[in-house]
Amino acid sequence: MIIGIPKTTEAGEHRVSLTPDVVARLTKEGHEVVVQSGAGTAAGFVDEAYEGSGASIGDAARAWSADVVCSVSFPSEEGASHLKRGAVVLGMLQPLDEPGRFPALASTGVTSIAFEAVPRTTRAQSMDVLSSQATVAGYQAVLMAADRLDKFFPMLTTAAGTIAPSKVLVLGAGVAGLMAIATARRLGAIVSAFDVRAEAAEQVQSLGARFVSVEMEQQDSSATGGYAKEVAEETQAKILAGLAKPVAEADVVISTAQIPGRPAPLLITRQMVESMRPGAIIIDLAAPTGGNCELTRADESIVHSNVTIEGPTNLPSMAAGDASRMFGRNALALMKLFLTEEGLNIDFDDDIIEGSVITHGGAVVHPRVKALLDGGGN
Amino acid sequence: MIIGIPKTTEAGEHRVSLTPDVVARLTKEGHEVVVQSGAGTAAGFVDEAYEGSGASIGDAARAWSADVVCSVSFPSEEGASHLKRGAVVLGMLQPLDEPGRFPALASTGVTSIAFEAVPRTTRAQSMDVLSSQATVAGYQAVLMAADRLDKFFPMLTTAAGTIAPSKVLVLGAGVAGLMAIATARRLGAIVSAFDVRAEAAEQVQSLGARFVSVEMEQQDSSATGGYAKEVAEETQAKILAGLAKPVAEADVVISTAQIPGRPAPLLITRQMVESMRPGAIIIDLAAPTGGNCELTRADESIVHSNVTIEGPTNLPSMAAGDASRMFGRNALALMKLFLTEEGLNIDFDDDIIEGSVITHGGAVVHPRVKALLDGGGN
Amino acid sequence: MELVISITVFVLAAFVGFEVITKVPPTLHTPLMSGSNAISGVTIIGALIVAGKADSTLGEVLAFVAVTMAMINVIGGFLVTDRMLEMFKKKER
Amino acid sequence: MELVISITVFVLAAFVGFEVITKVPPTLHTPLMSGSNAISGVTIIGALIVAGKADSTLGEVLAFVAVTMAMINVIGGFLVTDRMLEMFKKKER
Amino acid sequence: MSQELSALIYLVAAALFIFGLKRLSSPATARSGNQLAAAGMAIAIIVTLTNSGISAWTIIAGIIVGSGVGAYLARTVEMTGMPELVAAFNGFGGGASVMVASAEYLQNPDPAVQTIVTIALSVVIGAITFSGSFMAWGKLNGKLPGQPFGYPAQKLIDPLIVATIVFLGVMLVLDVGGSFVLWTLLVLGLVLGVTRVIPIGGADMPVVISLLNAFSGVAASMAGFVINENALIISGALVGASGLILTNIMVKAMNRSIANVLFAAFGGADSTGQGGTTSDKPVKAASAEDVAITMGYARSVIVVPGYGLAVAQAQHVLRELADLLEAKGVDVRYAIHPVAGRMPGHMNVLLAEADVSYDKLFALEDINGDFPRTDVALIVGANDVVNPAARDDETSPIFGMPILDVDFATTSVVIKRSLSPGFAGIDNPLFYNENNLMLFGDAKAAMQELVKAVAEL
Amino acid sequence: MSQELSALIYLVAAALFIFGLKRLSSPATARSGNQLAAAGMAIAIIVTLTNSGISAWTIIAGIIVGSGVGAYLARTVEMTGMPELVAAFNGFGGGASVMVASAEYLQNPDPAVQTIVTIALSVVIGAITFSGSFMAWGKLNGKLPGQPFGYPAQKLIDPLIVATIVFLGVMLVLDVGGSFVLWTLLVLGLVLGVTRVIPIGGADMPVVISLLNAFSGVAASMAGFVINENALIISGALVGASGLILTNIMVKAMNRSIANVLFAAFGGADSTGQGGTTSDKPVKAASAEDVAITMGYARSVIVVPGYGLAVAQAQHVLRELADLLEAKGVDVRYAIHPVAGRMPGHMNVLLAEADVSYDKLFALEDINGDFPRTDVALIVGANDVVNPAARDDETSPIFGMPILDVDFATTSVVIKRSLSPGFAGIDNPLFYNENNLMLFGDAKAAMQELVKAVAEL
Ligand SMILES: NC(=O)c1ccc[n+]([C@@H]2O[C@H](COP(=O)([O-])OP(=O)(O)OC[C@H]3O[C@@H](n4cnc5c(N)ncnc54)[C@H](OP(=O)(O)O)[C@@H]3O)[C@@H](O)[C@H]2O)c1
Ligand SMILES: NC(=O)c1ccc[n+]([C@@H]2O[C@H](COP(=O)([O-])OP(=O)(O)OC[C@H]3O[C@@H](n4cnc5c(N)ncnc54)[C@H](OP(=O)(O)O)[C@@H]3O)[C@@H](O)[C@H]2O)c1
Ligand SMILES: NC(=O)c1ccc[n+]([C@@H]2O[C@H](COP(=O)([O-])OP(=O)(O)OC[C@H]3O[C@@H](n4cnc5c(N)ncnc54)[C@H](O)[C@@H]3O)[C@@H](O)[C@H]2O)c1
Ligand SMILES: NC(=O)c1ccc[n+]([C@@H]2O[C@H](COP(=O)([O-])OP(=O)(O)OC[C@H]3O[C@@H](n4cnc5c(N)ncnc54)[C@H](O)[C@@H]3O)[C@@H](O)[C@H]2O)c1
Repeated sequence: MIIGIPKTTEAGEHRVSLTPDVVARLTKEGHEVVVQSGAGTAAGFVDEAYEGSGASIGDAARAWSADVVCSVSFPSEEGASHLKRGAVVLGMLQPLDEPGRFPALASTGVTSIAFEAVPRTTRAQSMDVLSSQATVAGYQAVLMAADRLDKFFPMLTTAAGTIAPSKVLVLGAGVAGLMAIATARRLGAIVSAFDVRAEAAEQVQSLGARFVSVEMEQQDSSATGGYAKEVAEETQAKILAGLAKPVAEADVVISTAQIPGRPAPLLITRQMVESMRPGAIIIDLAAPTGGNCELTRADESIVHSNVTIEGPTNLPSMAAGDASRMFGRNALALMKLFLTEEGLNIDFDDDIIEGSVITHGGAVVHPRVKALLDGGGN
Repeated sequence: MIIGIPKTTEAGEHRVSLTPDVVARLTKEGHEVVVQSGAGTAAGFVDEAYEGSGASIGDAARAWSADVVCSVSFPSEEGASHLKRGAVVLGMLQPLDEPGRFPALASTGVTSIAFEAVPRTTRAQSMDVLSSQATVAGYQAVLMAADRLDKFFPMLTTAAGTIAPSKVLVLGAGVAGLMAIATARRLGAIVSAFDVRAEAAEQVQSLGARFVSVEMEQQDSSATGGYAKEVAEETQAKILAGLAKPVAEADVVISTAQIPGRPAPLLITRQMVESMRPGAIIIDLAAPTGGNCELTRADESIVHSNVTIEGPTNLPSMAAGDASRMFGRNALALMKLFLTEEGLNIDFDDDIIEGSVITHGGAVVHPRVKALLDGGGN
Repeated sequence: MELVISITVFVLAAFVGFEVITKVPPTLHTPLMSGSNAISGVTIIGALIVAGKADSTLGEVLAFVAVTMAMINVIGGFLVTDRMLEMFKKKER
Repeated sequence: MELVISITVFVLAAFVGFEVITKVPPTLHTPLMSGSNAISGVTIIGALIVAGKADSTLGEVLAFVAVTMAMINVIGGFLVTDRMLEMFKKKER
Repeated sequence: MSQELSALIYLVAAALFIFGLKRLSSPATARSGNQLAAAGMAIAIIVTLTNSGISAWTIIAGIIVGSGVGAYLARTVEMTGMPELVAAFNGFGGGASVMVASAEYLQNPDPAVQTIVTIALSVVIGAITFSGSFMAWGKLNGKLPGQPFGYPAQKLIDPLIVATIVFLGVMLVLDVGGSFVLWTLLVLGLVLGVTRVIPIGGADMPVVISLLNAFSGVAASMAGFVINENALIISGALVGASGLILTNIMVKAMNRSIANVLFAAFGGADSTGQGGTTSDKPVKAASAEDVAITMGYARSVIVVPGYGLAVAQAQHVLRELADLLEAKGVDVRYAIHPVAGRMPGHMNVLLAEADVSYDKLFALEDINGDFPRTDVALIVGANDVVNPAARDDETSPIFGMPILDVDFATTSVVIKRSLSPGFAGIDNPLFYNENNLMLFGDAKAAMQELVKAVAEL
Repeated sequence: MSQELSALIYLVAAALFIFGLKRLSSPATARSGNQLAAAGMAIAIIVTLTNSGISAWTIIAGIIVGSGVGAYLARTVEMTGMPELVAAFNGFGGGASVMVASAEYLQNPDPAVQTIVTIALSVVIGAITFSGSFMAWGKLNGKLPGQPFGYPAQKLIDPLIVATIVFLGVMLVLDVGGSFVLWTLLVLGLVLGVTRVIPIGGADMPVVISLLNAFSGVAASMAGFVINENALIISGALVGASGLILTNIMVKAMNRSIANVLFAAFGGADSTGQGGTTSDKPVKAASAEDVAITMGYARSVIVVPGYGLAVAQAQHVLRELADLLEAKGVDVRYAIHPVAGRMPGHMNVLLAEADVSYDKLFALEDINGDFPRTDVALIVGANDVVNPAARDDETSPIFGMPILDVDFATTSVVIKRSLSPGFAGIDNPLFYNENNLMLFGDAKAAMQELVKAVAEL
């Protein structure tokens, strides 16, 4: 089989879908890998490295017209035009956020697989791109905050006085949130965190941080694959009331709360921002889905009453090297499900394939995306 | 006495010389403090905060014409024009790097005190601005590197493979270097460090890092107040040879090696940069005195053979809040030496005063600066 | 007086017994029990003495049974303890 | 035989002595020494017995001295030990 | 040989017993302790033979038969059969005391009061030891039912027997009733041994044997009183006292009391161990001391940390434990499963906090092959990541997830609070493995105990 | 009272001695142990008086005088004079043994060989104890020179005396020479006590007293042999054996051997303690056990970390120690000096690594006032930052630097490897304070020992 690695054209995207170490495994198994020239350079993987792993370097057309195209994000218009009927395209295709792009993709006759739709089962953990990229995002968010903050994270007792440690508040203790907690703790900050899911408290404490408890109904997420649900209005009010004090006291807030396919919950109001000290920072990782802060604007840095609100939408790209390495490993694990010696074997009996294929045989097959397209909502 | 806090006009300088907590102590002791409007805003201290500490807000002229003017850096031209004869000006005046500015200052008849010239004795530790600001710089340098690096600092074993920890090399284990070591270790990097002073090895190891030993003559710095001396040519060659491998293997190099009043020693050649992996980063804190890397340019970010070389000259300003807090404490300790109830008491019998006063009574009095002005060199 | 002296000896020996076993790890419980069981086979001495002066057939039979039983206890006890303890040899490094 | 029994008793008592003092923290060295010194004043019993049967003047003098010395040892020993140990009372919380 | 000399030599033998017992209580010296005691016994026997002469056929025959049987049994028994054999040996010891006292009585049917009392004590205690030990033997080898049980009349019978024994004892002291009383005492002792031991469960037999062992020591001591032989008095008292202490230690290690062991069948107290079991299959619950010995004498230990380590915040204690083991020459490594914990890299963060060197951390693929060559796998608060079902059971919901093959190690030890499942919510067959020990408890508390226990090895 | 009964009561007294000694070896029970032993003694004395009657004036007078003197001395002595008083008491005990044996001999001037041997042993050992103890008393209270010294003939005299004693002993056994031999032995014993003790340095006197205490026990035991009284034999043997063990423990705690203590004056071995002293002033070097007790029984401890903690990388062990102390109910806080270590915030970094909570860290200005109310200040590898010269000595180069006032705590304990100075290169008067203990050693190793010792409290 021929596997193509196209170069991402999106602005600010430095990642590459497969790294040379993964390519080496594929070529060893007899597959042919075509890398679009320069595809990995921004992530620190030069063309020579790919050649060293047995890949050939080609142009965009060659990479996009492979049997299996492994992309970071949704195929560009140019890329899509090269796609071969019957080929497989995989990547972070944002099926729930941007379902409208899929009918066109379906018409090219490719089987498209979205990493976001991979079910979060135990077996699928090694293919869980959302987790791996959220890991990077949580880490990067803390570094961004620490770098930009006007004070130290750790406590320091020096001849020039004692510097108090910074207070970091993490909202949403999913993968990114937990990683943010761990990183901020490493740097010596006093960390507390909040989440709506019942099991989050123990997990937060398992990282040595304090859980902010808000008197409300905790969610049991075991039925929803670990994801949170939108909360009732009454609960929302309780949350906002409960967070008012912790937010006001925080030097840094890192918010990561998200609900798949829905706008991010509002956790920080304008008023709460204004209650913060001059120089405080909010890093809103939920910016892509609207942000947890009322003032967040995606990919912008807002200063409101001396508080900075960052809305980065692609933090993993800031650590493109390791982010790509993890992405590549995930992609390899997923490709193994359908890449055989003889050819492609898309087996819809496999719950991972069934859950993650969006278009197949010329049609949109994913029920939830179909429902969205039919205007049925979630 | 009236103490003035002027606003710094230099580009990229966010610090303020005295913070509200220090001002409160001065006003409590009966001094009058005049703050130039907006002087602390960039560091997170708004005018209202100063007023809350008993200071009055005024314009530049009022601040500069105080009895004691506490400035962050050398007086601007405008500032100098307001200076009162017989007043005291203190700040980071760079007496050895820029001696040429002092004759003009002397002619205004002020007593100027340079923090850089405060002798590094035990008693003077609380006035040691170099140390406090180097502490901030070392911390900030690591955050800058971690934020910009394309990979994680810590090791992570995840479902998407095991991420190797980053290797950080610190050159020069003075105050900034030690802080950089500590911060990088906190983030989970594998840290090694090098210095020419004999006692540095133990200090590096006391932070849990590895000391890079180069076969050479170690310096005993006890005679030079803790500072290093320039090394002989032969030793220099040995150092470069010894550092070749550690530099080539590093993901991040943070260089801090400096020699007071002399250009920074060369520790990283162009060739060494080229031996590094694509994506590696060098943060050269010695940029103000020429840099430890051959390619460093002050306040610029250079990319050479996929390696980024940063030459920040004012990292403390990036954590302006805490940097100012520490600066202010240092300044307060120093001012206490000559601020009395009755007035100013510049006592040249005090070794700290003797060492740090550059101009007094209309003349340049500091012997080393005088020597430099007379063209006598160091 | 003889009895009092015997009691004195008994009490002192009991003190020694109490003091000697202070903190045994559970894994040694069985071997220690087995070993001290073998020591309690010291009745063999009594059996031998009694056997030496037995004068009736009944006495002889009793003596024979006593010697046999005590000897089983002694020999078997020490040997089986040794076998148990063989397993404790520190694994070679 | 009497001697042998005495030796037996001596040996057993010595074993008890060895076993009883296993690990004393240094701070207790002095009080422990002082306390066991008081116990060694048990010679008082011997002194009293001898005094009871003394029949010559010399014997009486010796007995008197023996009782006095032993009594100093006993009374003084226990009291001074007690005073030392008073200092060990755990400070109240 | 003069009486004095032989008495002195007996004293030496007794001293050897003391030294032997001392050494028996530490793993490093236990074997030599047993040998010392055996040497003491040999000396005592030789002295006795020298004095009384190998005159009687009874002596020669008894020695030959006894040694032969004893040696044969000891040599041929299976490892698993050892406890029951010890019970049997103990029974023989008790029997011998009965015989010695009886024989002495036969030779001197009208002794002084104090002698008859000691004879009676020797006979009764010896008889209880004899029958009780053989009951224990039967329970352990399955010839008698192993479960604890009570029978209706039991509450009455034992007290009745004891009362009768006391009454007969008083008769002896008052010098009423002749040999009949003694023989009745013998029979009552035998009966009491049976009725007292038979209701106790098989799992508690080790404690019973230990207690009967103390009895047999006392019986030997009484025999010593009878024939006025200090060697017997000393050794018997030694065994009696140390046996009592040992029983107490054993009972404490089970978190019980002696009374609870002896009379548990009445109250129906549960004797199957701690832990809220979710399954009926048996698990081996170990004590911290057991685990400490297992690890302390191992060459290599692989630690598998899991989410429970994080919950307990036990990373610092873990590191302490590893340091201790390494100081003892044990090779300690950490196996990090890719999804251990609740976030990617959770274990790395945790172990970095405890400053565990990166060289000691191994990813799954790098260490999995080493488990078969590893003495102990210590699983701390992990569950799913060591669940063999993921490897072996195609029907398991987690089938296909790579796991750490801890079950291939010589011994696996799991520290967790209960048998309840982990994140995936499924049962873990590892816990029921033959070579797996469960150390129940909060990871931090349990490892603090481990640290203590290892330090004391 | 029948002989049997009184013998049994003596046995009870002996048992009380045993329990007393046991309890004396742990701080928590020591006082009650002493009281138990005293009760045992009271019982023994009463029994004796009941039996022999308070017939003779000697008994009444002796008891009154002895009790009065003993009680007076014990009540009035200064704390610091206690060791010498113990020495004197011990001497009296030895003297009493001499008297008892002598009196017995006078009453029965031609005893059996074995009796004369025990009499001789009692006399010689008692005499050595007597004179030796009073030498020790003199050394301790300064009436005799305290330094260790040797005199030229010493190497000859002691062996000569010992040889003579042995020779005279053989004469006694062979039954040649009469009372003259015994009195000569008495004198020789007295002389040997003097010549043997006088060259030993005052610092080693506690060990000497302990050894002489063991001697006095043996002397009492021999007196028991002489008058054939088991109570004396048992108690004497008890004291003899435990005294010997105690001596050994003391000597080991000083890292010496008994021989080294007894004969150090010959070799000129240094007996002033470990550590490369840079000054001739005396410091108090403590053992880990001492420090453990001091801290374990404290209410509050303030830890002052310094550069040495970082060099030794002992932060994790420090945290362990603090955890242990807190578990014992001790309040533990950390005082962070602004310039401790070698970089700003060095101690924060270190303690954060060991995960010490920020709430427990206090800056100089916040905690300095608390030292006078603190039981123990534990200074780990710090030096300059606790140098009182910076506060008190205007001529000091570091005068004016704020320091942590650890010298105001009830006790300060400094852990470092030697008395060598810190960064500033100047001597630290703290080390020579009356209430300061030095625990010499690498901070990590020393604290590991501390952890062990505290755990065992
Ligand atoms: N790493 C990730 O990124 C990630 C993310 C999400 C989910 N997961 C899932 O999480 C699981 C991780 O496996 P794991 O083996 O680390 O954890 P696990 O299977 O969840 O088991 C953890 C065990 O720790 C025990 N425990 C909890 N608190 C304890 C305490 N204080 N002291 C002692 N034991 C305690 C619990 O048993 P007791 O209650 O009996 O004590 C529990 O069985 C996997 O199923 C993985 O798929 C991982
Ligand atoms: N914090 C800063 O920013 C900074 C910067 C530069 C200089 N300084 C200066 O450094 C000093 C700091 O004071 P300090 O009290 O922390 O340190 P210090 O005065 O330098 O004393 C440290 C002590 O630690 C002991 N030590 C070294 N290694 C040890 C080990 N492995 N185990 C046990 N003890 C060990 C040394 O004594 P032994 O050799 O006897 O063991 C030494 O006396 C001050 O004088 C300060 O002015 C501070
Ligand atoms: N099967 C697996 O092994 C597996 C793999 C990866 C993640 N997961 C689990 O899935 C869960 C979700 O992870 P994610 O990071 O992808 O989630 P996410 O990115 O969808 O959301 C981030 C977090 O925001 C929280 N959140 C949502 N609404 C909130 C509100 N109103 N207030 C506060 N917090 C709110 C969520 O609970 C979640 O923890 C995690 O708990 C993780 O453990 C499981
Ligand atoms: N008296 C005090 O208490 C006090 C206060 C502050 C600092 N100090 C000491 O002063 C020393 C200097 O501190 P600094 O940070 O101001 O120094 P600095 O900024 O002048 O130099 C930074 C480091 O670079 C090193 N260096 C110089 N030439 C080098 C070369 N060729 N190769 C490698 N390294 C080289 C120096 O040794 C120094 O450690 C430190 O060791 C510090 O401990 C003492």
